[in-house]
Amino acid sequence: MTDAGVAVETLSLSLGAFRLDAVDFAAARGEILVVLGPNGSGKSVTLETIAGFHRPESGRVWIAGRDVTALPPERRKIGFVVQNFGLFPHLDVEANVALARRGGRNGSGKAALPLSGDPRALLKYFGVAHLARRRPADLSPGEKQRVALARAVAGAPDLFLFDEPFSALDAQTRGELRDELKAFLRELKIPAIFVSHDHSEALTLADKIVVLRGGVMLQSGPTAEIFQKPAAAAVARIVGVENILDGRIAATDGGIAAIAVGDRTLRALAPARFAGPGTPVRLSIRAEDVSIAAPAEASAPAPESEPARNRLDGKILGLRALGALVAIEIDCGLPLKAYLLGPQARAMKLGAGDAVTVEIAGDAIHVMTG
Amino acid sequence: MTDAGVAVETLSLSLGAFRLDAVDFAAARGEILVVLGPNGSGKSVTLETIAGFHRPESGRVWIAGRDVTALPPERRKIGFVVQNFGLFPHLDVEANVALARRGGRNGSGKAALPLSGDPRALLKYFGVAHLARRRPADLSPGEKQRVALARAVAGAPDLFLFDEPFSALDAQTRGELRDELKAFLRELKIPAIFVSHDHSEALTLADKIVVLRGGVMLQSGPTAEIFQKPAAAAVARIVGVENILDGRIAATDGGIAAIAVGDRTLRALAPARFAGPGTPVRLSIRAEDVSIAAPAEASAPAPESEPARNRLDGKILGLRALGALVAIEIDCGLPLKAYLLGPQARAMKLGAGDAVTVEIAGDAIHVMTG
Amino acid sequence: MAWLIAAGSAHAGGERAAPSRPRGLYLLCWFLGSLLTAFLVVPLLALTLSQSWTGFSDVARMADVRDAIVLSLEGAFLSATLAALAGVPLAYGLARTSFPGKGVVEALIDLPLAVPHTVAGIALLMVFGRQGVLGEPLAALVGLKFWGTLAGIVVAMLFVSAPYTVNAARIGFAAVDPRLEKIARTLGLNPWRTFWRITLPLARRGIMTGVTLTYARSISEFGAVVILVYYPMTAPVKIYELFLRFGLDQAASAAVLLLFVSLGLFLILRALSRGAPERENR
Amino acid sequence: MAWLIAAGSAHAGGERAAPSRPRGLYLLCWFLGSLLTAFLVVPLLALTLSQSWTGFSDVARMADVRDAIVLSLEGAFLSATLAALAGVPLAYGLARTSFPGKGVVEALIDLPLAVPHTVAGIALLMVFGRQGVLGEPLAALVGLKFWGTLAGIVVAMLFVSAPYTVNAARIGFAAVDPRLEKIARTLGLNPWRTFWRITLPLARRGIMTGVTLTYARSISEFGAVVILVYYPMTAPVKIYELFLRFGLDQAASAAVLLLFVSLGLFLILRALSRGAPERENR
Repeated sequence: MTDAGVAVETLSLSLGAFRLDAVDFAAARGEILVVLGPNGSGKSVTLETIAGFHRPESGRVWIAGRDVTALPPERRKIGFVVQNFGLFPHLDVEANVALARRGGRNGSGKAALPLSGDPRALLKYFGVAHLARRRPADLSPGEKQRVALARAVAGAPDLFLFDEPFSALDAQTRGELRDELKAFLRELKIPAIFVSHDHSEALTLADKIVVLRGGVMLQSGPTAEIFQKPAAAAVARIVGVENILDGRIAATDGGIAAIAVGDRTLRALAPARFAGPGTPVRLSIRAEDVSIAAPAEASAPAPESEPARNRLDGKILGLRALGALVAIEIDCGLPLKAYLLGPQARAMKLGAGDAVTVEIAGDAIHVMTG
Repeated sequence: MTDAGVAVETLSLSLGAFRLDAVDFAAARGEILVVLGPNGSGKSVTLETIAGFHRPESGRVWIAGRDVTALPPERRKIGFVVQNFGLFPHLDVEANVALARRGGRNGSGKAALPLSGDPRALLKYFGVAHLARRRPADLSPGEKQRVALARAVAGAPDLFLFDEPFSALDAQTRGELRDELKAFLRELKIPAIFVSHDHSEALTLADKIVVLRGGVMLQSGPTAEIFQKPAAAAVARIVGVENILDGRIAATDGGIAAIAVGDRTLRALAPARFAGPGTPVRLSIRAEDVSIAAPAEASAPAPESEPARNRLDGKILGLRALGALVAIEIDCGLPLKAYLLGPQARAMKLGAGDAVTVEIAGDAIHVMTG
Repeated sequence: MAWLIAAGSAHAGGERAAPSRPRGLYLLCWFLGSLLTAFLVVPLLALTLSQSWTGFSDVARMADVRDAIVLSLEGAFLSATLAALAGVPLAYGLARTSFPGKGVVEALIDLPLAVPHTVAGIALLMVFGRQGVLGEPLAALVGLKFWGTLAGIVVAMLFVSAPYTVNAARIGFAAVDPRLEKIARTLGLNPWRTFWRITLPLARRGIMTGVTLTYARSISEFGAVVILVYYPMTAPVKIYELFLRFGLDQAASAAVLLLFVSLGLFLILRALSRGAPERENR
Repeated sequence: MAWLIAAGSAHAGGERAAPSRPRGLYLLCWFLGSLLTAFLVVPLLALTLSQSWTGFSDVARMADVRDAIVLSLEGAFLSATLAALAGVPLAYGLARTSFPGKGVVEALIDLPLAVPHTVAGIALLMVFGRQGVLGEPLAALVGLKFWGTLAGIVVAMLFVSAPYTVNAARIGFAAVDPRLEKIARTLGLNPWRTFWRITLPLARRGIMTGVTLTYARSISEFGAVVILVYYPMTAPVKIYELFLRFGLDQAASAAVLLLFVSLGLFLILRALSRGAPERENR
């Protein structure tokens, strides 16, 4: 398997009524892989199996080219970070870091890192040397994260595991710590598996995403692919697609499929797998890809020459401010949700009840047969 | 004071080291007022004083035209909803609602409501009649919210108080429940005070906002005013303004002020209060108001005739996907953050290091003297 | 006790021991744990098994033994009731307020836990005895005597057992979210109704645990009772007397009878107080 | 106890009683609470104040009283140590694993709490006595005798007091976040080091509470000890003998001496086990 990365091969196990079924993925050195799924999807079980806390019924776990499936956690060389960062409350910051005294025997090719096993040096690297004598309870979330990383690095890990470390934090702190974590991980060049139920967290952090539900892997791939081309409606929902429509293929012509949704027809790139006319499909359209033309423009003739550009007339049902965005609900014969930036929406003077024309690029409509 | 609303008059009290200082606000019938502030700002203390759990040192509380300052909580006619909704775990749903048996003596002018004091009818109104025999522990967050509302309404309240009911929920559920709550409150026409530390929650829910920090009221007013014209940098930070710049007034000409920020000059609407040249000011600019012109356009001559439109040349430092948005860090001599919709950013093919021209409308720059 | 060790290892296998399972650590735990459990159970088992049915039923038919057991039950019942009536309010006050010297009050309440039983008896005799600080005036004024009466037995039992009710109920009250009480108030319930409808039911498990421990401690007390009130004899005193007068065998039959009564009620109360845990409202 | 009521009302004023403050409820709590606290403290106070310094120092100079107190301390120390050695691992096993019949094991461990003390003595006599199931072979094979020895005293003390250590330590272990143990494992600590460095320190308060309660229960035990081992006399037995032979006064002097020793150590242990609470890592 991958040399300096992590790989999980057809991992299966049962825990009470829960079953994890043939989970299979890999991440290379320096990559961040996010396991995304709702509660109860088996994200944490997967992580803890990689860490060695559950014995799989079948499958293998490779870390940095070693088959660790039979090893106990203490010999897997893992940095494990959990919710609230899991610092030991009875030890001060330095003692937390000093607990892992494996710094000496460095793993595969990490000699390039500016890190020795010395707790003081590690704390300095993470910018928290001044906190060495403090107790975890006295630290801010940001300081806790840095100490937790310093402690994990002190164990000379070949892999980082993150079990929703930010889930107890407010939105703003979460965003800040996420950026900081990403920067550190880029610098440390150690592969990381991060578990989350929050698709925006996955979008910001992940190089690769594995979507899990009910112990089953629904899809895995690069982040952009998962978000733009979800394999099934279940994935689209998990990655937060705002518009998921039921339709039926009316015709396919070259790479373009005409899809009947209610009494409207949308043109989209045909799905990769063959699907003849009549096949029921689902469409995934991101709200930011639904663009709103000012009502005045609606009278302009649609440039029908552009093969896969959809124009629909509709009426605004309502607007809602969402921070920098305005969410607009539109009835075009089919229900659509669109996003605009606040100033754009204000400039267009949109209001509930207004007639608008909506445009959706054909390649922004993703056709799912699942 | 207001007849069917709620009013707090110069409320002050000390609790240990904390002091709440002359808090003063009012909300009319059917209005939602959000008290926004960081942890420790006194939000919850304010709410609990209105509910009657702390005796103020000075000031009065009026609910529906009654001075309730001296009344115990049970005689104030308040519906109180807390984090996780605070259902009584030892009682089933119907018993939770039946506990408040004041439905008969309705308060001021709520006879129009389709609500009697009958628990069954209330549960039906909130769409949870089928859950009457269930225990709170078996309910979803959405069901809990509806039961909590039914229970609060059973007490025939003249005022709703919400103490961060959503803070333990994930982002998606939070958004859904927020919309639902707003719809119910609109229908019930009972004034509501909602405490939050989350400015996006405040933006979605509030008709009016009171910004609190360290027990002191920093600003109060209609939602749009608070978000667009924060009175001071502290408020701008609390309502999540992305760009807060230090500057100095160079000149004022009519309603337009020229403000020196570093070696650049920005033109903005002059502050309402007189501030002569040399006055140090702070600028608040929302990231969605920083619009990016494609690099090609940069060569076009700036229409200097437009008096308060700022154009700045700069370089992109980095881009970051944030759900539907892309956040763009730009160095224009001064650091700026801009938001674009994902498809817009992709269409412009922006990349780190690219030279761009940035435009900011003069009325999108808010000048703060505090 | 082989079954205990077996249960431990069956478990390790049953849950698909991970490579992580600290086998050695758990084995030591189960070994030492089984030893201790055996040490606590074997004497009770040996005592029970030593009795033939005839000897046992002979003793069960002795009026003085039966009277002693009934007296013990009465005393323990009254002691637990009094502890609940005064201890539960005290526990609520300690859980819901803070004041200077609260730590001292809590320490004072714990003191009887470490008072040797015969010392407790002598201290109580000083206060409630024939020439006691309270015993003398109370007898003279209202005719309430603590020598040779159930009242004395209850006093001795209550002294050694009340701390359990206060401590367990305090923990029970402390676990009740004060926000639930606040919500009840806004719904129109006054402080008393809030206490009865919300606080008390939610602290039920802690209170029941306390009452159970107080009952158990009361019915088992010997030293304080034997000094303060020799007659009428409670069951533990009766058994001691049988042991001194007739030796082990006769005492053992009565001991088994008392053991069954005492443990039976204890296990019922214990099951009630453990009940279905009130699930958290999350 | 007027100061207690005063403390309660001073508090109500000090915290600026809100219109919400359930005054009536708290007043009742403080009234009943003060009564109960007085009932627990007054006898100890009365006993202490009854002693003149001369009578007290006379008794303190009696070798047999001093020997009895030392023996009690030795016994309680050994009992608490044994309870910790076997009870802490058992508590860890109960807190960290689940298996069919776990509830039964927990009930078995609680049984001694409700066994009347003289019944416990008789049951222990059946096992550890001269003709006991274990007492006879152990004496014959390794010369370990439980009659007339410290070993017997420790056995009696341990039987009545071990459940406290198991229960308190179990609660202490249950409160330790298992994720902290998992993190320690990933940092390279094996199960044993994880237990010593992480689990045990974090469960320290629960364990110390258990040991304190076990010590207190051991030093105060009378009924089980007096039946299993009359000689050598522990302090509670000695006081009972003084009471029977010389009456209240002589017994009271010895009782005060034992009370001071017993409570002093208890309050120190109690303070240690309460210590600064390990703040939660949030």
